[in-house]
Amino acid sequence: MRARHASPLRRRLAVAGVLGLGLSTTLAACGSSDDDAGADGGSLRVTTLGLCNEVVYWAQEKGLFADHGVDVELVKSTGGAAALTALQSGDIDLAFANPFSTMIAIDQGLDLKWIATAYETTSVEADAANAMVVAKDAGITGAADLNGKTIGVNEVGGINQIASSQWMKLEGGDPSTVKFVALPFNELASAVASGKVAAAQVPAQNVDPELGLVSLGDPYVVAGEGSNLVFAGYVATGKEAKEREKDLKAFQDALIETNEAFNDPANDDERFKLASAQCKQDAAVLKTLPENIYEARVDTGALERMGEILVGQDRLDDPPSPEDFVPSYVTTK
Amino acid sequence: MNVVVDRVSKSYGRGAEAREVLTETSLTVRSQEFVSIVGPSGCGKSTLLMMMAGLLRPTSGEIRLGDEPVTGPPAGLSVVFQDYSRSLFPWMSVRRNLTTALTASRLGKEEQRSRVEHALESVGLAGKGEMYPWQMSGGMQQRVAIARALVTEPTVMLMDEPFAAVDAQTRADLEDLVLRVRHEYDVTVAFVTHDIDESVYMADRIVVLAANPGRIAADLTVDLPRPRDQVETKLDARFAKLRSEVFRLVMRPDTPATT
Amino acid sequence: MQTDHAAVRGPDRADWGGRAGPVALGVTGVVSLLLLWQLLGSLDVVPRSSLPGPWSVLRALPTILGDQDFLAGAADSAAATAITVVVGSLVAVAVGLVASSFAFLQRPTMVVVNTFRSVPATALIPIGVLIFGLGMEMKVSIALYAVVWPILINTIYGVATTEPMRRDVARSLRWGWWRQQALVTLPSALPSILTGVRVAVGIALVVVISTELLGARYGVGTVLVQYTQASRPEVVYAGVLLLGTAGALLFSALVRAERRLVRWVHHD
Amino acid sequence: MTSRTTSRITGATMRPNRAAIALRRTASGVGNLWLLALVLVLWEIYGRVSGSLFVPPISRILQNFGDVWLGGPASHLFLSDLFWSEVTTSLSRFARGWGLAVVVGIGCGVVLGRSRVIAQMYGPVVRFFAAIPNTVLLPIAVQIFGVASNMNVFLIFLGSVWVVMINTADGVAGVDPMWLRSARSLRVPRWVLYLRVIVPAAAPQILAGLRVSLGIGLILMVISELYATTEGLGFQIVVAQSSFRYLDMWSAFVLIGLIGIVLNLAFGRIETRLLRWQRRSGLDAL
Repeated sequence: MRARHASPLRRRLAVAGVLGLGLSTTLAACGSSDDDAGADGGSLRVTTLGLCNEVVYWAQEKGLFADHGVDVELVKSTGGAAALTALQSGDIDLAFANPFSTMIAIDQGLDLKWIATAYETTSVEADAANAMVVAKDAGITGAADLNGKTIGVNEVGGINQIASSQWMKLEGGDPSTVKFVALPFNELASAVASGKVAAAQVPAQNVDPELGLVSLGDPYVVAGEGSNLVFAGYVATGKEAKEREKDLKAFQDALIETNEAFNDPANDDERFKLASAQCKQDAAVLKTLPENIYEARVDTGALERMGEILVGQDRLDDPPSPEDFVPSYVTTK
Repeated sequence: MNVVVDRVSKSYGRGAEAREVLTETSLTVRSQEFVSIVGPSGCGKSTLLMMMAGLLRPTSGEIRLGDEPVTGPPAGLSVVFQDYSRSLFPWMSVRRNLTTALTASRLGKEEQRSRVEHALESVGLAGKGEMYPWQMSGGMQQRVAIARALVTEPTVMLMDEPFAAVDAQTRADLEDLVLRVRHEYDVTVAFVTHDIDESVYMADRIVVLAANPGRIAADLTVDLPRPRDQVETKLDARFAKLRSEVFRLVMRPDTPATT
Repeated sequence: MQTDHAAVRGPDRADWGGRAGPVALGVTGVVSLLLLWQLLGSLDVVPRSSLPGPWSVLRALPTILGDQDFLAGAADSAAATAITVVVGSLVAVAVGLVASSFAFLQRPTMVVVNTFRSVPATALIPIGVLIFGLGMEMKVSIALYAVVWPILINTIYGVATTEPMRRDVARSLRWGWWRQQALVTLPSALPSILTGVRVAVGIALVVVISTELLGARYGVGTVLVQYTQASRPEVVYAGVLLLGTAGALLFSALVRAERRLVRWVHHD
Repeated sequence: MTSRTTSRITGATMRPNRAAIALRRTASGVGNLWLLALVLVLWEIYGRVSGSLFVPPISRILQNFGDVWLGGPASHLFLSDLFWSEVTTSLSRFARGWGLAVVVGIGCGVVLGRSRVIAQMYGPVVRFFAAIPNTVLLPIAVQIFGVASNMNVFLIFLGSVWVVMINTADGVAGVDPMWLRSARSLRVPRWVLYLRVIVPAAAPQILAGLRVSLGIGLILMVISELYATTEGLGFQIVVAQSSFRYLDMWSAFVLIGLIGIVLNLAFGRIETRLLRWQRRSGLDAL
């Protein structure tokens, strides 16, 4: 155990020692080469989900982060919860996550700050990017018909389950009678089609009439009650948010600039080509997919409303106030 | 029932690498007879016995039990192997070991039970049926092996160096035990051993094999009186003479007889 | 008789799978399985979207083999597995030797081992991510947790079955602890330890890939998750096919290496 | 080593007072716990000193464990309703999946171990499947079995069957040929040969495989409940994770650990009983 690294490593060694009977000695061998970039300067390590439409790829590719004076390193992660968890280890600096999970984590005692938004959901059904799908011939026409049934979502307790519950509640169903079951995104539609689950919350492009599926509507449109909701964004620990104000601000500014480019149809071809390389999907297919709203500025009002939703579902006692978890230097709407 | 070994050869391997262990050997073990088979190591005596048991196929020639050619383990014939720790089934109780030998015989439960009890009694293990082999000494285990061979009431019993792994005292006890049960069960015995005293003491006839390749070197009749006795028999002058004759045949088969 | 035994006994252990043997038979086995797979698809037991047919999967092999991310990921996963096995073996064997050579440590160690090994390593992934983040460290530490126990148990087992007479010989030669470990205990326990290591290689591979499926930053699993998200199951299964084949080859290689290393055991 | 001699004596000659034996066993059992206690104390100290939210001291975990999993009425053995609903669900899935794996694994393993041709045909295939992480088969399982217990049972089965099969095949191929020869000379019927000779003779290795597969089965019991299910221990862990309740998560680990210990102990008892014919020195405790 000869490693004389910065404190996080030593902390890890101690934990490992407790966990696994001298496992600790080993960590000196496989020790960390990449994690001590730490607090002051260095590159900003940001997680991505490898989704097709993540704006950070464009910003990175076009050098927008560099233009704003921040060095960004993109790190893949397989889920938002994993990313929030990884923040705690100091292995990454910014987690790509959703506001519901972030607020619940804050409620459990994690010190997290919302640095930038990535997407918002629409309030107009015509632009819906999400859908609650059911089988056409199942005789389900509204939320009330789903009482007592099983609904598929991509993650238990995740943003989609919370939005779906809210949708049911507002549409006259009773979400407490529903069982939510987690299935990988790409399995959800076929699970509905084959009757494994009664309904599922899926991206709108998965509403495939050939499979005999119909949409009951976008839960986010309903849950937003006439306004946009924040769908995903970038989260840092409180400590980082304080110590790296300049970098984080620059990160958000770069995203804001990226979104201007994204919202310009002239860039579509280039942007889909880039996305296709990122997410291993066909560019032609990508063009046809409905998209969420690109927005990097933080809508504190929406965050407040989302906190209320969580309280209404008994997931929180007190919603965190946006003043507390959105740092003052962050650009808001 | 006679066991007839008719011009049997056995070789291992094929083609250029073939090695002949036994060549053109003929031998008849007559009904009720006790035949010892001795010879130097590598003379194929165990191979011969395994072929008589139907566990090995001769390369050429034929083995018959009565009039029936032996192609697999025949009914009415049982084998006592050298290494009891590897031939008894240690996961079965003594009783289970014996009843397993009876599964092929389709006897009623009651008949099986009395056969097992009888066999155990004959080898001096009455009441030990619930023990496991690993709880017993080597001598006791070999008794179990003998009981297992007897329980099927065979007409022929083949024994392959059965006492090689036990101490001298136990060995003497077991030798007398075999001589006794042989009469009790009216069984024909072929007995492979590398112990010359033992071969003489036990047998009515001794077949001496020579090695490279294995073949019959001599066939001697033992004219010692029965019942035999560990002390008396071995003091007999005829015992000493036979013993040295066999010794000479085994150790120096090419020198002529001294007398 | 003696020679006969050797002929029957010699090659047995693990022989049923260890030898490449007549390749034709192996191919027949694989082909019969492919036919079953095709049949499963044609009978519509499983929809194509979840289990594509064998042909489309085989056709997807070039795609995945040509994917730089996959190759880099494979290197990363292999490195994590290798580090895990090497480090895990060293630690577990050392701990095992110490724990089993002092009577007062033997049973208490087994209590600890049995307590901790009951907690499935993959369930600890979130804890691993909390402490170590998403990188190599996390993968290796989780896999180490899974791998240490079997090697440790096999080491202790191997030491416990050391022929006591050999130890008496060492004692009568007045050898010190180190020499006794190196010349008597370790060689006696080696067959058992190697079995443990072989088991560990398999576990390490599976756990490393599981960490990638459930969180880690790079690796084969991460790439498979991406293809899953892109709804390209045939590519995913092509990847799985490669993984399984690699695992099977690794297993065979280990069996062979093991047999070579402990050849002396059969002559005991 | 001592246990060998005692069992030998008890079996053969005398039967000492059972209560005395039980007492001595308990005493030595407690005596063997000190290292575990030491590890837990170190954990406690670490948890307190670091004040980490993610690695709480063991005392707080145990307290939470009591709150979540215990506290039921005496008629429920003081276990909470949550315990009875979740643990029985998970364990019944485990029992079905693992039980099936044992039967199929031993059956196929015996065939592989006895037939060289079949072994050469399917040996590579078996090793292929043994090397695949089962989590990737989850989508297929969901498509076949739906969002129901059978899906979990299937995954547990698929995860644990290969080890059983490989070990059985190894064990059967390595059965001492003297036993087989002995059985042949007794002219035992085929079923006796397999059920009473080959399988028991290979039992040490089969049981070793079962022990490993028990661990794998437990892992899959948890992993298979991370997705596509609405109840069970794994599901509870997912819920705790997604709502960042680390204490709940840790106490679920404690529960899984305890289940593992109990199952391993029970298995150990059965194993010693089945293998008492095999004289191994000093291994009873392992």
